[in-house]
Amino acid sequence: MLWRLDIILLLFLVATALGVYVTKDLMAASIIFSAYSLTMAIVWQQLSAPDLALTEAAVGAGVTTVLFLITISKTVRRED
Amino acid sequence: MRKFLIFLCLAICWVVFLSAVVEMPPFGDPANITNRHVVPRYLEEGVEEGGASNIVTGIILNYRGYDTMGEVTVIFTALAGVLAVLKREDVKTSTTMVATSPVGPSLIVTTVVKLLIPFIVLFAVYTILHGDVSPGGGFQGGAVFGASMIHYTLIFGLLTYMRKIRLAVKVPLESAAILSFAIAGFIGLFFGQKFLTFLMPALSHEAQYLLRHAMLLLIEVGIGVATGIIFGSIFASLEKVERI
Amino acid sequence: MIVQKLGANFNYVIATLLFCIGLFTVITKPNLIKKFMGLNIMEASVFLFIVSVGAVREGSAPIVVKGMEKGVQFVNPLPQALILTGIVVAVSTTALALALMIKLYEQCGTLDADELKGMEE
Amino acid sequence: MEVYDIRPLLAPLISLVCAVLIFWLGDNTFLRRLFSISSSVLKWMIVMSMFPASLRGVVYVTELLPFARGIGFILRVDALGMFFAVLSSTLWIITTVYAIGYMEGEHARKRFFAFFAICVSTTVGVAFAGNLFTLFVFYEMLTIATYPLVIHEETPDAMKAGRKYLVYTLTGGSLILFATAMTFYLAGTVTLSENGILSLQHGVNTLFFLFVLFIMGFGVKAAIMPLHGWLPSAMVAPTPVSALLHAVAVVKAGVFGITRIVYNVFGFHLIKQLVVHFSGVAISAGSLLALAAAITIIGGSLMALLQDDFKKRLAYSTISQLSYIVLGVALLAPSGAMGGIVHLANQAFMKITMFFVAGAIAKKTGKKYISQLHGIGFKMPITLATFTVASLGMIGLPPLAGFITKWYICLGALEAKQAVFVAIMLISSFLNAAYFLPIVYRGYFVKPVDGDTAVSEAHWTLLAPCIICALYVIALGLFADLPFVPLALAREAMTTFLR
Amino acid sequence: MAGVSGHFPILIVVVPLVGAALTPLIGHWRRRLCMPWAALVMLFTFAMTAFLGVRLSLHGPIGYHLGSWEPPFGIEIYFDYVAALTFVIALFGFLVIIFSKRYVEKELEEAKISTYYTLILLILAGMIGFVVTGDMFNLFVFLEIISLSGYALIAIGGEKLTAMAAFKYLLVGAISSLCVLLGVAFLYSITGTLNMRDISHMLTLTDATRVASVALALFIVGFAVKAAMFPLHIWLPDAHALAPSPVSALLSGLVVKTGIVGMIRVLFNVYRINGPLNYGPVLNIMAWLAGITIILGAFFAFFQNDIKMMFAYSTISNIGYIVMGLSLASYFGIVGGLIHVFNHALIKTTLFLCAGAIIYKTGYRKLADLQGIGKKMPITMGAIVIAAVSIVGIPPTAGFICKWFIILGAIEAGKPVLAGMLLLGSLFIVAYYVKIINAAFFREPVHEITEVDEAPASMLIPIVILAIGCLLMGVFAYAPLAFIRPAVTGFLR
Repeated sequence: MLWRLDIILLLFLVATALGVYVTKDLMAASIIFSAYSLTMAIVWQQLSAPDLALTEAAVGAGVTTVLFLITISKTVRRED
Repeated sequence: MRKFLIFLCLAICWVVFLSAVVEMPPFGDPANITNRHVVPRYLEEGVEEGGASNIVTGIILNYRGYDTMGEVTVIFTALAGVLAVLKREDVKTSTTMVATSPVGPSLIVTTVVKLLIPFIVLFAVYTILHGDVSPGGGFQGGAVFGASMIHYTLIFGLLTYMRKIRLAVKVPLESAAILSFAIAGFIGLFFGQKFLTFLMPALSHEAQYLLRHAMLLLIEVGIGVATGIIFGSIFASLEKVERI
Repeated sequence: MIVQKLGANFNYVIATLLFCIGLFTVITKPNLIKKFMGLNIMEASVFLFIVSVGAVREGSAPIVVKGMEKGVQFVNPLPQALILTGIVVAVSTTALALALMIKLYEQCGTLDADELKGMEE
Repeated sequence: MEVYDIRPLLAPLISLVCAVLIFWLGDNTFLRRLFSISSSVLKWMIVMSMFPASLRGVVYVTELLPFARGIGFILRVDALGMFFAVLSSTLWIITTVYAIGYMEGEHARKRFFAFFAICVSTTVGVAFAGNLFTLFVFYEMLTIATYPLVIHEETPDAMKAGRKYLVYTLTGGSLILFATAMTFYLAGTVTLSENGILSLQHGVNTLFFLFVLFIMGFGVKAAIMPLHGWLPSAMVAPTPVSALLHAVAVVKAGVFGITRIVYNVFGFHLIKQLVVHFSGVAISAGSLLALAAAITIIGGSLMALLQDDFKKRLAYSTISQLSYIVLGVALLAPSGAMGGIVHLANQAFMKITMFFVAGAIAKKTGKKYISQLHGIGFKMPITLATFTVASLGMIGLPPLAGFITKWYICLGALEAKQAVFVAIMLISSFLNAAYFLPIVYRGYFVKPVDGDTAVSEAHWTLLAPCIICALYVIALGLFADLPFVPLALAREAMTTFLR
Repeated sequence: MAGVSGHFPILIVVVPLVGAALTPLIGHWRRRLCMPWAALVMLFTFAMTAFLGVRLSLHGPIGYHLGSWEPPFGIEIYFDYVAALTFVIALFGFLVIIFSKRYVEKELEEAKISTYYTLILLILAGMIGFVVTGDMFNLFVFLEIISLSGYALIAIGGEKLTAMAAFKYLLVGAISSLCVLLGVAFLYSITGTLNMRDISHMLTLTDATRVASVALALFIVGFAVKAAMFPLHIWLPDAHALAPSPVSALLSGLVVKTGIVGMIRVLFNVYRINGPLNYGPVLNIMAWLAGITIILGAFFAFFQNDIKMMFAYSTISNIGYIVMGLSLASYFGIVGGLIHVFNHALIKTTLFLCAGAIIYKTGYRKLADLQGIGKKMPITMGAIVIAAVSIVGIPPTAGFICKWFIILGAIEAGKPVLAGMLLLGSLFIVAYYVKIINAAFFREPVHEITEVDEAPASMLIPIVILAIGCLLMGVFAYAPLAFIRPAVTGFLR
């Protein structure tokens, strides 16, 4: 049953990755990227890797996103 | 057109990858070579040899401690790199976006953050100290600790952050991870063992385990503190605005 | 047959697909920040790949709890240890890249690769 | 008989040390002259000290620094090497004296004399090289050391000539390197041996390819047509450079290399068997080389006829004369080879006299074109007399040096049953006369334009070398059969190679 | 294995690492002490590597098991003949640090000085760690240390285009690192281990050759980017030309070599040449690409008028030499490639340091502005001439030996056309070095560089040492061969 959930999560990963690609607003893209990271964390939790899930949630979704946001706020917000 | 060509190339790449994926050992099979060759030792002896119930922590700190030493060096390098590119914030010349923005942070936000931060730090300390028995460890805790500092800086501004954590404290703490690893490693040399050895046969049974526990703790705390401070410093460097 | 195999190794399929999507983003997007998001997607996909290598069906997290009976099937802890390092490397790279971007923006006033190329000449 | 000795190393080293000293202290004119002359004399003495033993068949060897299997730095003085070394070290003394006079008041003299010394050092190195590898090392060093001399004037013309020179010679050098590597791969060694190191078992086609590579490589410096393009343009260099390097050291290194390849790498017997069939036509390596040489002899002479620039005419004459040597070697007959080798020396003395004369005239009167030389014999009678001696030698008049060469080469052609080359030699003699004698005629028998016939010779440092070299030209012809002359050494070399 | 000397294999990595970690502290305390400190650390490291080199030549490779765990379980440091390169890294690192002193004082802001030395020590430590490690994942970690500090060092000067160059390098470099990591993942999935020698053993047991091939391709691509092989070289010219000169020297001389060492490790230590995988096609492709790299690099270099840009393109073509030698997979070819790893490091470090000295003194870097500089700075330009003659491959200098061996290797491998490409490339190389030498010595100055004189002693000493090295390495070519020959014999066993 759980493995079925995994497939949905994996497909969601692809969807968020494509979302990052198509979004023109960088602020929005970085939030979508954050969602990607969080989904990744859940996938890893599903794969019995709690250490990684914790790290990815803190670093991937947290710190990285904040760094992206601060950069965007200091530079440009629109892609084109 | 160019896009399409790249798309085609990458599609071919993916197909090549898939051709390898087809041949790879089936996903999740306990009989895979990855689960038979090296790992059984970690799983069977890990708690005893590695010194942590969380076998991942055991591997990180003990079996492959050298990798982790490289890892803390990488993040130290990242900090040095950021400082090389942007310089460190300075009380005299730097200010923050918060200070320059027309609307200050609202009372609600500042109050909530003030209340929240002690708990975040507490959680970070917990994560660092309990890395050997539960998920977490120096790096995870450090990241949380760093996040708390980032949070704080974001709301209260760089100047407050700089006033709270001074340069004379920050600089040594940033190097703490590498240094704690080096110290733990040299303890091994001192007892005539290889670098980063945690069990010293020269000592009595209890002393051995006690020493190992102390060394692991030293490293965990070192990593945690350094990671947190480094994240804070990187963020501060990125965020600072040169005052004109 | 092949489809069945791919289905069994679905994690790898997705990981490599994400790798390619990330690479596509890096190559085709002109905006440097976007390029770097693509790179982060790539990084995460490689991590997913490695964690999947270590996964074991119905395996439990590699934490030994007192009173646990012998013979429990753990997942492979080694890839997890590696990825922990990998994540740190990824965030370090990101931090440095963003610092460079800020510097670049201060100097050139744009983060568009095409415009920057024009400035170079 | 091989004898281990340090002298083969000492000889090239001396002028290298001299070069370093000049770089270091050469701003002082006196010291510069002192170093140049003393080292040239010292080097000559070292080389000559090995001469008698070499005549008896003794081979001195210095071996150092082997750095890989079968490859090392070996200096080995056999008769042929001795021949070339004696030649270049003797001429160096004369040229140094001449250069001191000629370069008076020129710029960058420190650089000039330092690189001059390096050139001679490497030439002696080429002469003494005991294996292809060492040969190549010195050969390339020679190329590089000559470059600053060629572009000494630093004018756009000189720079262009220098570029051309480098392109030609370094390309040639690359081919040699490739061929050397191939030789090493085939034979497992690159040490020159008296009867060659390759054998037919490597396959005729491969060997032929290798032969062509080598010839093309060395042919650049030997100025075999169509690889001669650099030589006339390199004449922009100061005259002593043209004289020593482009009539003696550099070009002779190429010719010397070809001789080495034919006799010491392939070996006399192998070359004779080296015949490939190309779409039904049998081409032998020897005849191919001889053909190229014949074309160059005639072509060079014809080109020389067209030149008005004195030095350019001499340059094309050099191109033609060099191929005498190549032809002699390529005939694969004992007398022919001997004639060729002797011509190494004969041509050197004759041509260097001519260059000295050209330089002296240019320095004294500023005249560089043959059409300006009306009545030069009235002003500079001795100078022109030496030139006359040299040109008569070139034409091959009997008691002079050139005759000896032509005699032996014709003999060789007959021995090899290729009488056509006798005809070539005769035609070439005729052409020689056609482009040298007008100069002599114009100098002696046409009154100068300005009517000024007062004698005013060049400075003695310029004149004395001319006279000495002219005397040599006569002596080499008159006393050709005595011991201690080039012919004896050439004979010694040939007897070992053809054994 | 008695006493401290038994621990040298790890100490050569840890000492510079700890040195780097302490540099900011020292810089915080007394800024002026950073440079002596860094020099001291490298000198110490250098002494240890020299000791290890001697041990290696006497007793053969040295293994060191970190944490006392035997190899497949823990990380192993394996100081083999290739690892003798650490000696070069430490020595050149030391020289570059000495050279940096005046350069940094003039070019960098006060606040960045300690950061500069920290990064230099980190990059050196990273390279040493990279070269000696015997573990695939550890290789990746050290690769990242090298790369990150490299990116930062390029941009440390803060001129307008440096950030752009650094970012370009970072983007390409990060992708290449990921390729390497993915390769490690593929390999791990079929071998279950990370230790190189163990992987090599396990590869003979597995039948998943397609996975192994894809992993090999990933490794090659990853390391080819680091080594700047055509067509993955785009990042190099800007990065190497715009970095501060001592950094360019390190990057061009040593850092690109990490890509080469990575290839050596993967090709010869992991996928053994006579292992189960027939990677002839891969090697063939690499050899031809290397040939193109040689010619194109030289060709583009000719059209530059910035001396550092020229040297940067020259690096590309020389990397072609090395890769060609390695991918010929014949005895002489690999010997030639390995010697060139060393000799090119020597030559290119010299060239970039000289360029640094000239830029330091005159402020000009365009060839047209530097006419007649040879008369003003004879020692520096003399060193450039020696290095140029050497890199062109004129005997008896260092560069010639490599050319000789690689050509020999090409003939041995039955691919003489490649040797022809190499020779053609080397002729192009001559063309642009002649351009430099002509401008420096045989033309009159155009600018008022009349009051320029020789560079300060702290710059000249490293330059002179390296230039003399260029000459000596040609004459005493057998010295590096003492390490290279057993290495190659080991590869081909």
